[in-house]
Amino acid sequence: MDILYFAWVRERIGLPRERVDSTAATVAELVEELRGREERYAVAFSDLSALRVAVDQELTDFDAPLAGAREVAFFPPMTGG
Amino acid sequence: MDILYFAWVRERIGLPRERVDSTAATVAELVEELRGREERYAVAFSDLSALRVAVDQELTDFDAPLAGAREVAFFPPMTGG
Amino acid sequence: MRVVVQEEPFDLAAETAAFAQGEGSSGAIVTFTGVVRDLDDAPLEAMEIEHYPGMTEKALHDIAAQAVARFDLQDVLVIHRYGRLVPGAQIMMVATAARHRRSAFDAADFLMDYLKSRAPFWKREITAKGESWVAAKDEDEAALKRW
Amino acid sequence: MRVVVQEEPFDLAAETAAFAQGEGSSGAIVTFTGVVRDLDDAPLEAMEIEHYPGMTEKALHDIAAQAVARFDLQDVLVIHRYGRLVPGAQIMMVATAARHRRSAFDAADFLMDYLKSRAPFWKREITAKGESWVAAKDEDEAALKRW
Repeated sequence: MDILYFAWVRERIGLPRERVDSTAATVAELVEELRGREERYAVAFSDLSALRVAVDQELTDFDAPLAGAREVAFFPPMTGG
Repeated sequence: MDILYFAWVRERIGLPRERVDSTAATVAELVEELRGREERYAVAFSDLSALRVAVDQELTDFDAPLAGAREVAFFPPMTGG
Repeated sequence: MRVVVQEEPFDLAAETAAFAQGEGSSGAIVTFTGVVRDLDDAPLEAMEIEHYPGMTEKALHDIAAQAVARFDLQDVLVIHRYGRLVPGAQIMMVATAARHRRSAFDAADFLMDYLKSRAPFWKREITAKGESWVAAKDEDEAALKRW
Repeated sequence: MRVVVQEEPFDLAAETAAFAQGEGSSGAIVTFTGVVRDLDDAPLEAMEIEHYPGMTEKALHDIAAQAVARFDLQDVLVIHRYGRLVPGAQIMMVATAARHRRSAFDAADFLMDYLKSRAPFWKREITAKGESWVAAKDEDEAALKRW
């Protein structure tokens, strides 16, 4: 599955996207796996209330299931317009 | 003083403007004078709630004073925009 | 601030470009354009707009100045036509520029409410069945109470 | 319905004219244009807008379609830029066409609220003092509850 990072999440993790093999059943489980990897992930994911997530380019919640998902993106609240 | 009529008030009275010598102290008194002239005036001014008035090009009320007024206009509620 | 009352068509593109051009320091620009459209129940041949020369210009200036003061606008444009207009023709436009989005939107909305009930224009609709003056709606008068 | 996501500037005048041209049957056309402006406390050198290619287009289409259905629009246009923009540059525009004024205004307002918090764009402000990501405001999220 592809994991994408945008804005300051991208900057803290240090890359815009990466390929991850994961058996996480939900976004929250995936976040737990990522947090356990390295300090920069733990920092980026330290406060989930400051983050938003999209699964296959649809905004969703951290308890969303990942079955069949091809692309998960993490980013701060959007500031368009 | 010049009296101007617009929209259906103009049509009912049959002219767009006329010069009137009047000693009316208020718009309401002027309306009474005009009503007394001819049937077409009585018809045009039969329902004041359907009319608006401007004195010297400022919207005002029927009890507005006419001292010094040069131009009084009667018309239906406006439909701009 | 610019207020125009004219019989001729106006150039929406050129007016919009010129307005936006002068407003580099604003964050938000809103335009509203009114277009003559067919009636709900019958095709319209034309709309004729009568106005009160002299008072119209004063009323529009006054309404525009109120909008600038009330919504802290950086600029405002009001164009309103009179005379005979056919369906599809542009009747009028307003443009507002402000630092913040809410001000620009509210000011345009305010201008439209006031133009509708406080500027001396009267619309007459001409259809195959006849002609009639457009009646003011109670809701238009009520809309002014929002401000 | 037209949705455009691009790095290049757009031509506000031409877009507005083309949109209005296609909308002879609408009574009301509203446009909103967002312009990069200086900050309240410091001159801005540039604003950089990052986005999520693929999701951005889908989100904008979805928001535009919601606006059409909800406000009975006859047409809608959304243009949003990304990349590096300098003060005075136009960031985005929306245009709405409806038979009635209220629908056109409300739809433009709705689109802006949703673009602000639901389209995947992130703004970064660059000043002489440094760079920082623009933080989302609680009021922007709260604004969605109006609809």
